[in-house]
Amino acid sequence: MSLPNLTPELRRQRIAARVVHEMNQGYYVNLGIGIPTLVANFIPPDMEVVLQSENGMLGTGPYPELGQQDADLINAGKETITEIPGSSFFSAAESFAMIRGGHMDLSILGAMQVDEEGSLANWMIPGKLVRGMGGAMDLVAAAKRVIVAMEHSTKTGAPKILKKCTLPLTGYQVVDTIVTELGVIHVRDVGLVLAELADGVTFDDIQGVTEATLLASPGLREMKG
Amino acid sequence: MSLPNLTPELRRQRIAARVVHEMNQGYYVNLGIGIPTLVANFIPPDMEVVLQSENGMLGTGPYPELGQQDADLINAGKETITEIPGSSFFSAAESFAMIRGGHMDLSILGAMQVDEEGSLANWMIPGKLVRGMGGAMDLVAAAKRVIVAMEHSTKTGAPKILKKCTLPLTGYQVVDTIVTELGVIHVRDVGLVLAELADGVTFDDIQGVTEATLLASPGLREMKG
Amino acid sequence: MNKEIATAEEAIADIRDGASIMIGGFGLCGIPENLIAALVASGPRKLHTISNNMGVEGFGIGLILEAGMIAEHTGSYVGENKIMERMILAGELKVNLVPQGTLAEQIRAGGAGIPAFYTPTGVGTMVQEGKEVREFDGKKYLMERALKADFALIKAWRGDRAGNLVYRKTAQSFNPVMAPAGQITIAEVDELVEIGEINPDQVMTPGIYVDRIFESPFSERRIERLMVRGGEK
Amino acid sequence: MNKEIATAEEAIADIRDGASIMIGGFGLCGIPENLIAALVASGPRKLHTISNNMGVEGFGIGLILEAGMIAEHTGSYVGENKIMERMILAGELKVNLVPQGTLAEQIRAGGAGIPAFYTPTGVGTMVQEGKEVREFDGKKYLMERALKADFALIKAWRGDRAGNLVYRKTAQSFNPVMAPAGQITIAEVDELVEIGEINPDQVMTPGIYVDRIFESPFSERRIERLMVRGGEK
Repeated sequence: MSLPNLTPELRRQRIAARVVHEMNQGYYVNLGIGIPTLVANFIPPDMEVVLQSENGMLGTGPYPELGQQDADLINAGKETITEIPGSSFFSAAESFAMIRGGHMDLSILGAMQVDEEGSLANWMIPGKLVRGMGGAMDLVAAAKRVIVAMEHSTKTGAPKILKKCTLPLTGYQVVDTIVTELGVIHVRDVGLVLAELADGVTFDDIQGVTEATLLASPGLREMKG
Repeated sequence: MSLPNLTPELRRQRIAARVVHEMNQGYYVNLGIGIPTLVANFIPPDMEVVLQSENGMLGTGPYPELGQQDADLINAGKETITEIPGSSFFSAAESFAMIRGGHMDLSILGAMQVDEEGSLANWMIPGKLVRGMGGAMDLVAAAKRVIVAMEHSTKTGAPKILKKCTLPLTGYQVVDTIVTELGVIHVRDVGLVLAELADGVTFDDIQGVTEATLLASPGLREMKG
Repeated sequence: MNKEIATAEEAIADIRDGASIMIGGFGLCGIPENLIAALVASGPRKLHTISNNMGVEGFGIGLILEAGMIAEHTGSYVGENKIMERMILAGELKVNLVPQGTLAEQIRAGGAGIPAFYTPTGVGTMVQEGKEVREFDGKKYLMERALKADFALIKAWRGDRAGNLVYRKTAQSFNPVMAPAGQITIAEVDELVEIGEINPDQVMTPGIYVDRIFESPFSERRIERLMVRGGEK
Repeated sequence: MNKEIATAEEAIADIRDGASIMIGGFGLCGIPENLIAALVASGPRKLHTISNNMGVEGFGIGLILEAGMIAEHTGSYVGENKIMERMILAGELKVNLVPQGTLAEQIRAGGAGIPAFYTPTGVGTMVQEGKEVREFDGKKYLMERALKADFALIKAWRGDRAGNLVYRKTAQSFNPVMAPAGQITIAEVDELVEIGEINPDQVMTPGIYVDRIFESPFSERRIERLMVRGGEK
């Protein structure tokens, strides 16, 4: 089950569009690399959300017009960006003081694996891939709320929401909510609670591609987007 | 013995003038309140020494001309001062990161008592006076070199250089050198070594007003000024 | 993002008895005069204040002390406030005297998510009492805990409605250190400007740390020791 | 106070085999390009480098790695450098991977005289291995040690001959953090100005932290990912 009618790009867009509903006016938010970066495109113009970039900026703006790029102005994904009115720049120490000090309302990250306890893994596959944790471990350790935004299954169709992560962890018991193209899942003391299901997806569909046991929320409803 | 031919003001001037010889071109120096503050007046114009003020400034300048004072520009003694070319301002956290990080070449403080082990006391007299330690404890804990600049005896003629401080300490075994109007004393493993004697003062004179035992340096000479 | 609040009175209205309050500045320099005045007028009691100094008799943070509103104080210097010294000696005020660098670092740690750190400052002194002493590379250090507060009252030179702040000269001191350590941080500024008027490279306190901001109607900016060339005035 | 040195070559001439070296910047942004080039030309070996990233193949700090000069590296991200990833997987490079915030705080602590501190980052992960875990107020933290280096190579936008530095936009990153942590700190700047030309309120790294400074003859300022409205170029 992976909504075969959706291209990978549309899947990613759908996830990003859904994540925006977790934001509120006045939030300070850190967006990780990958799908989380797409979230910025879906923030409604009347919602003031300040985006932090862990390399030392609050108030990141959109990509520049061609020719307006500035090598001294990049985001944590090393992409050229712009400043907006109210932006500020600061050092790496200050940036992570801000993150670790619990000042971010929301941290949105991608993941290779998430598990029933809210642990996630996204920085290495032993013997195969070493990406480094970058700022991810700090972001999940201290944000007021941590959302994982990721495709529900791997490219080969294997589940990414597991009973227990098998890869080296980025954070232990830190995730609050998981948003995929198939649904929205909250990590609770009782386990993983399915709160929303994408249009056309049944509980059995999503459980079928999820290794961890899902509990249907009494208020289970259709996924916002 | 307290050089009765000197007024207290001249005594203080003499101490300050002597301390300057402990400075070198390019030094970053913190001057405490009291006699240390006077030291700035004796720095020769061709010697570049940058003075730090613990409230958040490097490169403190002289007192302003009357009418040029700025309430936002004071030193650690709450006195109006000026900036000079090359000055910089920073927060209290940065100021003490600088001090505690061992970046100051020299810290010069006044003291109520100093002892044989190089401990000093300058912030309270139990039941009688509570000044607070302010930045003094940080300054003595981490400067590359700590000099106590003080009058040799109390106003009532009691010794201030003791076998063991009786007042609550500002720092334990932290002082390198003691400069008074009578002489210059280095704190060494063997004890207090008298390196210089003021003109007209004998070893017995200075030992007579010093509770701690002084050892005459083999190179004992007349005090510079 | 508009954090502007109309008056100092409104800004401090929810400070209640027993609150912990950090107050910025050094001596009388860089203190939030209007917030102090409003707090004294509002009159919450049993406060725990955290500030480097306690001002002087009749001005600055000293006004809060004189109004009998303080149950406990954490700071590094008593020096210029004779009333405070008298109260300490008489045992009428619970005071935690802390080295200034330790105080600054404790507050910085509080805002930065660091619960504790080690410092060489105070080893072998009264400050060591009750604290863990630990050796690193053969040298002794004390473990010190972070400090946070319910409110941080700070003063800046310029600020915008998003809470971005710029300080001026030595009026900086503890203000940027305390901004991140207050559960609610209130800034009074000499000049409140539009968002975008402050160069992003010159922001000293990013707006994320500031919850309420207003332009000071008035600052006396009293000078504690007017020294001029030729001596004290 | 004149800390000016004529060339990058002269500035790094005393970096010998086995030295520990911090290098500022983030990705290819804010890196000391001329110092890196001079270091590669000079060719000391068995270096311990400390930097957030390792640049990319053929540019930035990666050039030092490719020249076979690094014995050990401490950093937080491998991502864009495939050569480094291959060397790590093959066990050819000793790498200490550290969370970015921990790395920044360790370096800040190194310059600030803090030998160790506690952080919530990495609890329950591989990062915890071999470290003290301690509870404060019911929450677990790891103890992390400070980092210092023999040399810190940094890049600023403007600087004066006294070593005062100003950074520009996100080219700030690790540069001001590393300046105080180097036994010898060397700054390359786009523009070297006279003492007094930098507003004292706008100094980001006070000169006390800088030992040598020179004006970059050239900076390529390569962009790693040119994103523009409408997509990647």
